[in-house]
Amino acid sequence: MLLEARGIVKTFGNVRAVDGADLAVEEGELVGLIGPNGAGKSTFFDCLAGNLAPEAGSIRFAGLESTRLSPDRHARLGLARTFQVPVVFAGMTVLENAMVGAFLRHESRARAAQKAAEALEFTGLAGQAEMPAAALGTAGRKRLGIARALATEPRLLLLDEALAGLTSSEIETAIGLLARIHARGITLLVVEHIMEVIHRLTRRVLVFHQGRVIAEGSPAEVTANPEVIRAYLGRRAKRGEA
Amino acid sequence: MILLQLAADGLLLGAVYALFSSGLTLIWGMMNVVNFAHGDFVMLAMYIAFFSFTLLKLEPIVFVPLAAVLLFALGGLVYYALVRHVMRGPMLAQILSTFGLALFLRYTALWAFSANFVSLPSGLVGGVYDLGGLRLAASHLIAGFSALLLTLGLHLLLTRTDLGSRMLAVSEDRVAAELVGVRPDPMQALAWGLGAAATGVAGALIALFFYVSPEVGNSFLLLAFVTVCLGGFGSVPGALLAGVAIGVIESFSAYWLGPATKDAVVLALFILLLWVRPQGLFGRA
Amino acid sequence: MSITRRSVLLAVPALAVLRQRAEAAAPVKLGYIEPLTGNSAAAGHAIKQGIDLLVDVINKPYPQLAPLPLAATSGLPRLGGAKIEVIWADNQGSPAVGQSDALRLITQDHVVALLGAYQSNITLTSSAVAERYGIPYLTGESVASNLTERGYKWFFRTTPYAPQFAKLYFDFLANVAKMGKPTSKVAIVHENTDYGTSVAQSITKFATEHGKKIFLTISYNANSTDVSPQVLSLKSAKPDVVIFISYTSDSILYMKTFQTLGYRPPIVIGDDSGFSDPSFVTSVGNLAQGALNRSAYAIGKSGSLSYKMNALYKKKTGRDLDDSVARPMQGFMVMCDAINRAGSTKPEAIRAALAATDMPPSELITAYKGVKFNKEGQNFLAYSMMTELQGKTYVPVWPPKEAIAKLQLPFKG
Amino acid sequence: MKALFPRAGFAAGALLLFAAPFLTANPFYQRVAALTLLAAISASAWNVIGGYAGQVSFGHSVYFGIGAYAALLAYAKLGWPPIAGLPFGIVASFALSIVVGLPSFRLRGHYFSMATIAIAALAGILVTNWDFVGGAIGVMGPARARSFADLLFRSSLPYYAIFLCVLAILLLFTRLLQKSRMGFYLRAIGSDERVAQSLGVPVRRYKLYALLISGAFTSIAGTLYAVMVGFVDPNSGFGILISVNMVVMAALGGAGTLFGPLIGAAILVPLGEATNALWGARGIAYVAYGVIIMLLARFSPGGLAELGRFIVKGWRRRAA
Repeated sequence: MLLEARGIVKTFGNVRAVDGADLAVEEGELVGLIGPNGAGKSTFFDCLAGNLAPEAGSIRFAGLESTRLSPDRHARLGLARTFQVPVVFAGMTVLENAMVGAFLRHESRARAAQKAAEALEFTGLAGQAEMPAAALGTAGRKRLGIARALATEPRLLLLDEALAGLTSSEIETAIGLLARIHARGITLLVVEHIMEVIHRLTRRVLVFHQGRVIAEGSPAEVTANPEVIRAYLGRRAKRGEA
Repeated sequence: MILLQLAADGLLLGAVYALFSSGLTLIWGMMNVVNFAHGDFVMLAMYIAFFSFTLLKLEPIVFVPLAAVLLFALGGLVYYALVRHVMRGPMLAQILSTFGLALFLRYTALWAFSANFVSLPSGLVGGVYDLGGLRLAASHLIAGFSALLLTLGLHLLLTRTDLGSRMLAVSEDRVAAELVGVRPDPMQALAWGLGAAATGVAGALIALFFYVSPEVGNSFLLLAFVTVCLGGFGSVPGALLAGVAIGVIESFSAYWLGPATKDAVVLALFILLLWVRPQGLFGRA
Repeated sequence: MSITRRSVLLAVPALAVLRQRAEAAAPVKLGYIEPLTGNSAAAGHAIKQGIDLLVDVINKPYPQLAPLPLAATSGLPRLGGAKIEVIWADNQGSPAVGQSDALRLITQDHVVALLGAYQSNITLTSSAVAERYGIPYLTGESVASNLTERGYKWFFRTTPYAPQFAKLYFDFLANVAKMGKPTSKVAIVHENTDYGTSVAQSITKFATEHGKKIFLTISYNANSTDVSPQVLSLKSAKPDVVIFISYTSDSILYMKTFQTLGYRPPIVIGDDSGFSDPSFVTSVGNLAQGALNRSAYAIGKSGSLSYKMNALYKKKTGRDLDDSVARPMQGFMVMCDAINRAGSTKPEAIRAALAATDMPPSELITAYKGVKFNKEGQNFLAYSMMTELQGKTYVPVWPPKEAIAKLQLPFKG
Repeated sequence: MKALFPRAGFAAGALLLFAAPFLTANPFYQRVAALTLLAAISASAWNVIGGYAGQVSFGHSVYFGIGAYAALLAYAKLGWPPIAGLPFGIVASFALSIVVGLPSFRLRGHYFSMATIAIAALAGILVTNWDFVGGAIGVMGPARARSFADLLFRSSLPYYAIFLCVLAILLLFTRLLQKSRMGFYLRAIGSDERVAQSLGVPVRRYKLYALLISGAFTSIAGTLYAVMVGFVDPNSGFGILISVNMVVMAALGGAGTLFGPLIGAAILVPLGEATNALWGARGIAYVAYGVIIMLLARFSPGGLAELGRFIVKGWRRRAA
């Protein structure tokens, strides 16, 4: 088991954002994590990556107890992540952005530059390498987020809505990219809103609702699950009232 | 009796701090801009009060609103001429611009009004009340109650009115606000104007019992920063609570530990508190 | 003194000749460093006005000021009637800026001597530059005792300094005690920059050396926005005498807070500075009746030099001349007189003339017993008296010889 | 950087820096040049943490004060030449960074800035009330040079030479840092801490490194100041204006760029001296100073380095 989380709880004030969530990801898998807005997916993600410390439960990554390790220790162990809002290091070029990731395993500047260039090549950003990162559009920023994470040479990549806000043709490219990343042997855990993406990419999906996993299985199984439908519909019904 | 007097003095002093800080916190919270010229806004308001009384023979009931109106205009002007152009730039550009503004205002005042200390005649708004040995100056009481009123007013304006929610919307997400049809520039100019107007009221009231000089804003500024930070940026009620807390702590520590160390006590507590609670006393996480 | 007299006497018959030469003589440039911005700017500007007045007095004939050196003539007679020109520099309240000022005045403006710089610490750093360049530096205003303890060759001070004030206060209090008023419990309330701290230390040191104890010492920040805790401390300790070493803003606050908290110490002594500032008298004079002050200056009787000088100053500024302006003016007169006596603008000649200064009281604006420097450069005839705020002015009340009004105790507030 | 400072231009600039004060025999200009370099040292030191790592400290005067006091206390207490206090200042700055800096790193943005203001103000108050270090009265250096080691010179040229060496070392160091992993990490932290950390940057450790370097060099600047001026008191050592000046100079020239703080100092120090010399007597030096700062911020928010880059780029485009 590459990543295993048990009974994770995280509260904000009175809100139990994550409420006893479990998860297990095997090396080499590509797992999807879906759920309605406000289900606590992002919070759960932050717990997995070390950005938030859960109040209860334990997380093991690559055979190590990692519950309370800092995000940078997670990165060193081989867990990389992207963020929902695609932030770039604005004062740097695209290449330099990726180099920040590459420096994790290569102290020499030349080596880091080479690795970063590879990551850019892989994500299709090689042409923009010398551009200021701030000049990139949403799609470019998302890709740069992935390139940066790849440059840390991770075993597991957590992608937080890497495709949200993209046009349909950009989504096509992105799906191709994710498939190629997976093909390189990197385990992927993908939080996604767009069902289509999940259908095409993953073989196993977890459905998150009210802070815990309520269903698990193939995309087809999950979408047929009445509890899942209720979770999504209930949400929609409530929104309709409001 | 002395302890009671100390507590009362501390409360009133705290109210003055809150009064001083209300405009600062408004501007700070609304647009994430630190106004280094805030102390000098207060200074200008104090001079407005002083000159309206000495030259135009205006009473406080007239010159307090007058200061508010003039400062409102100044705030709007500063927004359009300066802040608008730097507020989305790096934090350092904002600091640079308001710092330059502070120097400009302070030393123009020095040049125009001279460095002499002036003050309004004491007893302009009534004398001293003696409540069984507890002595309170009317001017302090007025300032204290005005601090309460001003806080309440600003708070209601921000939370209960359409205008307030629009201003908050712009402060939270400029682009989103624009999408739903709120034009950000007038809203932010208004926020600056309001912050400055609150500052105007504060300055005119403080002038009732405090001396006026071009450097006067400086003596309050550090504590105003602490007040705003403790209260949580943008929280007017937070600034009131923080101001009062600081006033009382200062009053007692000055009496027990010596006045030279009272600021040290406040600052040390402030630093420790931030270390423990990095988002301030009343700030949101 | 003889030299001065002679120069005045000589000048009168030679006036016609001098007038011709005056047009030719290059002006004598003096550098003056003052705080013209920052917390002490009010004091700096007041001094500047006083000095500007003196420049006029020296450069134009003012025969009505007769015993005052250089008044009757135009310019410096022994330098061919050369005019005095003062180059002003703002020290911005910073010791480093004061140093830059000194250097600039010496090397850019080629001043022949320096004066200043109000704050003792800036006088300290700026005079170090003058010392390195071998340019005379005279302070008529800074009172910290360490200034004349450095063994400097080019440094002179005309004003009395901190230990002398301590003596004055205790002599005065001993006299009050003889009148049957209690004076044993002396409290010192001082602001905590170098001015307040050094004067407080001098007073405490003097007291211990003379077997007296200071009852209570309160140090506070001059930028305080509130002084009521201090006043409450005093109120509960009940000292007989409170000596305030304060700047203007805090002095004003103390008087207002006395009123608010309904407390009045029996005897209040203000150590010059804030209490002498005309702003203090105009803004809280009515709350400070009976406050005592030290002063080396009193307006004096009609017809006296000090009285005439005050009239001129008042005409120019609308305010009465006070101690904190009169002392620098005195220093400036001494400097100009020395340059005149030197008959040269060579630094060494001016220094020698300064060192040989011997001015009698009759030629002084201030109440000093004369001006004569010891080998540290301190005027050992410097002197102050006690004055009391009665109505709108401070009047001398002690020692009896100088008194023109009766001492009125206690402090009325 | 490469675009703005091609090798030839860089060499010319360096040469100019070396030669500048020798071009004039005027002692005052020489002093202004020396003061410029001194300000450039502290602004460049601030730049390491404030510019590159984006932690806008308003409390750097505390390091400056430590350095200045270390120098003059070495003289006043031990009778040593003031410059001998340098290592004490550095060690004290390290201690301060660890004890006070480390806990403050949890704070973000304005909270960090406010905490640093408070720390410097607190240090000022403590020193004011601590008689051993001279309290409010301050500490004096040697009144006259006892030996060469006291470094008391009438001319400012020796100071200029010393300051230039220190500045050169600091800039060289910064340049190496900029190219190394640490430089990338600091810039990443300055841009977005959360993202940097997720990429494996040990944020707190690197912030501490930056503060250690920055604080040590600021303390050196303080020591050099004390050696030159020969006096320090709480206000001239710990005053908030000292911190603000560092920030303003770096911001003006361009924070997070190698030469930005030097450019800022080279503009503001002579400007300050010039306004003081021209209008100081009328007390309006600061009015002009304030207006100029405002205008610069208004029309070039990214600092002059950015403006320069922009101009160079436009010029190249036209040339091409």
